[in-house]
Amino acid sequence: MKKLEGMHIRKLGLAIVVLVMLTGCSENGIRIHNDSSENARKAEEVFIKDKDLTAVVTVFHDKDLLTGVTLKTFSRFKKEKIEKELKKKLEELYPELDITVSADGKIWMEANKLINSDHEKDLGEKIDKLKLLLKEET
Amino acid sequence: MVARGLLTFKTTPSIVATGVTAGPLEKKSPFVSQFDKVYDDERCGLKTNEHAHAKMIEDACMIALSKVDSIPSDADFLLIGDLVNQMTPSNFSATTLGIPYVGLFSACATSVSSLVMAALLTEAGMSTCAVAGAASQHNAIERQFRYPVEYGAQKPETAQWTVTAAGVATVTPYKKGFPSITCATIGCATDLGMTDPLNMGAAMAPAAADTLTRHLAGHGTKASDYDCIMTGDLGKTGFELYKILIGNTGVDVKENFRDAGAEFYSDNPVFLSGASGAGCSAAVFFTEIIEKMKAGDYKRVLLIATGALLSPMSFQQGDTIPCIAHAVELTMK
Amino acid sequence: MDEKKYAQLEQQTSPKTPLLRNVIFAFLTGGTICLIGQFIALFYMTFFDFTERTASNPTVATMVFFSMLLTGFGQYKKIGQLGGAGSAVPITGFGNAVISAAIEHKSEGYVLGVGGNMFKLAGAVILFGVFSAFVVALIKTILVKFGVISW
Amino acid sequence: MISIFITSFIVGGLICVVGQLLFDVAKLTPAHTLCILVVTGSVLDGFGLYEPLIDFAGAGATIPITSFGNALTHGAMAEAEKHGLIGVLTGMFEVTSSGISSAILFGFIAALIFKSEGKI
Repeated sequence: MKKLEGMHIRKLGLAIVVLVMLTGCSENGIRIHNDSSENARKAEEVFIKDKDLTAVVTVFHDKDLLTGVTLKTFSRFKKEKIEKELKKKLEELYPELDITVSADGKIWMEANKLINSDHEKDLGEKIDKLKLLLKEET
Repeated sequence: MVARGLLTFKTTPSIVATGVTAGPLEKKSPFVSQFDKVYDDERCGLKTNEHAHAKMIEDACMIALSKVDSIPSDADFLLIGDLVNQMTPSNFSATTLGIPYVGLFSACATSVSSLVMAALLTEAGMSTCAVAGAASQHNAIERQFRYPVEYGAQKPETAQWTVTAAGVATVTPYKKGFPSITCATIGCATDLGMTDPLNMGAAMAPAAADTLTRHLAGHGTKASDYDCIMTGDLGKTGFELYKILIGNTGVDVKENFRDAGAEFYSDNPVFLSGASGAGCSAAVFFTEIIEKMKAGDYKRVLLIATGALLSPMSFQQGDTIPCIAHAVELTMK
Repeated sequence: MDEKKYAQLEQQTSPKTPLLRNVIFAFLTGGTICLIGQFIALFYMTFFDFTERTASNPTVATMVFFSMLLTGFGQYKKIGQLGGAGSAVPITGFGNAVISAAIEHKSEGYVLGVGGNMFKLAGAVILFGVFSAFVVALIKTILVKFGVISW
Repeated sequence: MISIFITSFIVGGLICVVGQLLFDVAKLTPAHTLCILVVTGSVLDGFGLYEPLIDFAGAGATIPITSFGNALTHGAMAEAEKHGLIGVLTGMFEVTSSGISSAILFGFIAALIFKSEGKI
């Protein structure tokens, strides 16, 4: 019985994850987590102005700035261009920081997870791992 | 008098027994109750499709012989054919049976061409007991002529389903109370430029129409003289075309026209245009027709087996499909 | 009756290809297969370290695995009859072509049969894929060299 | 992100519709159709149009066989970008497709465990 229950819970968990992904992704919003000395307001303004974005998750940590964005459906065609432009804008605002911008769903998911979890100690490590992931070619 | 391709048998050799075996899918056929043996496994419990094919022929021959209380060593000739490369299944069954053997290939028209050869040998006094027939096995034929069996290609409505069946007949000199072969017409290969191997009915219809016209003119008969004029495996599409072609020549197309391919799986839509394969005409001719003749329903019938003489190579090289049709007339005296 | 007249008669008599029905079923079948692929990609992204871009490799492999099961249990040909190009064009159709040939030629042994005939149907796709990739890359490289376009 | 499921369904479906039209209108065999689609994918990538389509439609663009042409061309061009003309050649020998390797692997496994059956 217990085994069965466990399976049900796992299945339910999976279903919830999928549901959250489906619904959560479509909500507009900007989430910013800042534990560095930089001012996050400037970035927020850039995000608000950009009409291609539907949601943004940004993590400021030490020398890293990780930004995951989701795009409007038809803006996805220009995904690479949008990523580059956004990165440029942020680089102008924060010349000190190592900036990573991605419209990849994985980064968006992981950045959300980073904010949700309160473990701040290995934040840097996790960001580095994501940067590595992005560099991988198919 | 010699007429081109027309044969008349004065001694009227008789079909004294038939043997028909079929695969598991043929249980869907309305003729299944008349088949002598239906396997539950399409490979008949053997390793390959080709072995099963040979086994089916062997069993059909044994059944056709046992019905006249004979064994293979009593038979004088074995005249059979199939569609696999170089007719290996027929060859292997001939090895097992040990009857003097000639392999015949007229594609799906082999059922009639072998019957005609058997009648000729009997007429000439060279044979007292000849076994003639044809067979096909779905998996073995499909993989050779089209795609692997499990390949998911979309077939059009004109496509036909190769049957798994073997039908053979034992031909002896005239015996009272059995259907006898009175005359026959050897067809000419006809090619009206059809190239679609998934619409073989359309390719074969002109050959069938041509042979029927020649038979009627050559032997001085009318279509209405026959209780049944059955074609081999034109399928629903080909049968329609054939009836139009025949109608154009001024022959009255009535209900005595039947097609074994179109009727083999009745109206089951999964089989699309109907059945095809050498075993299709053989299985229906040697059950439905012979039974009806013995029962007295049919007195005089004309069987026209049709065959598409293509190979996978000729199709890939972009050639057209030449077709053949042979006709044989049976009467019940 | 000559060939042309007969071809005409054949066109009139043979049942027409139900084009609209075929197109709709191809769209639905193909769309569904791709949708399943998207869910699998999401699965790999959520539970493993794959990005949207890198998830496509395991997704394709998983789809071919499903294709193997469906082909082996004799279901893929039914989907193929229903969906037409909808089941042939996705990578599962490529898998089906390879796998069905492999199963079919098992009777000739694993080396000559399976090995020799596996790409009987799908080999052409690989040939033209590789060759066109070569030609396209070559042309583009030359054009870039002469400064006509940039990467 | 829910929209990627919709776009993948529609784009994947439309690519298959192109295939169906090649079957039914142009009367091509499946093998010819697939070859044309693969070459199309490869040429589209040459113009840099296929990657945006993947960004737009996800699996709707990576699952159809066109992505196979795209993957091969992309690999060859990536090498060419690094090493110039010789890169086209070396790139050709490096490119792989998970579609081919998985089809080979699963094809062989299938041959080990399954038998073909002519059932309906």
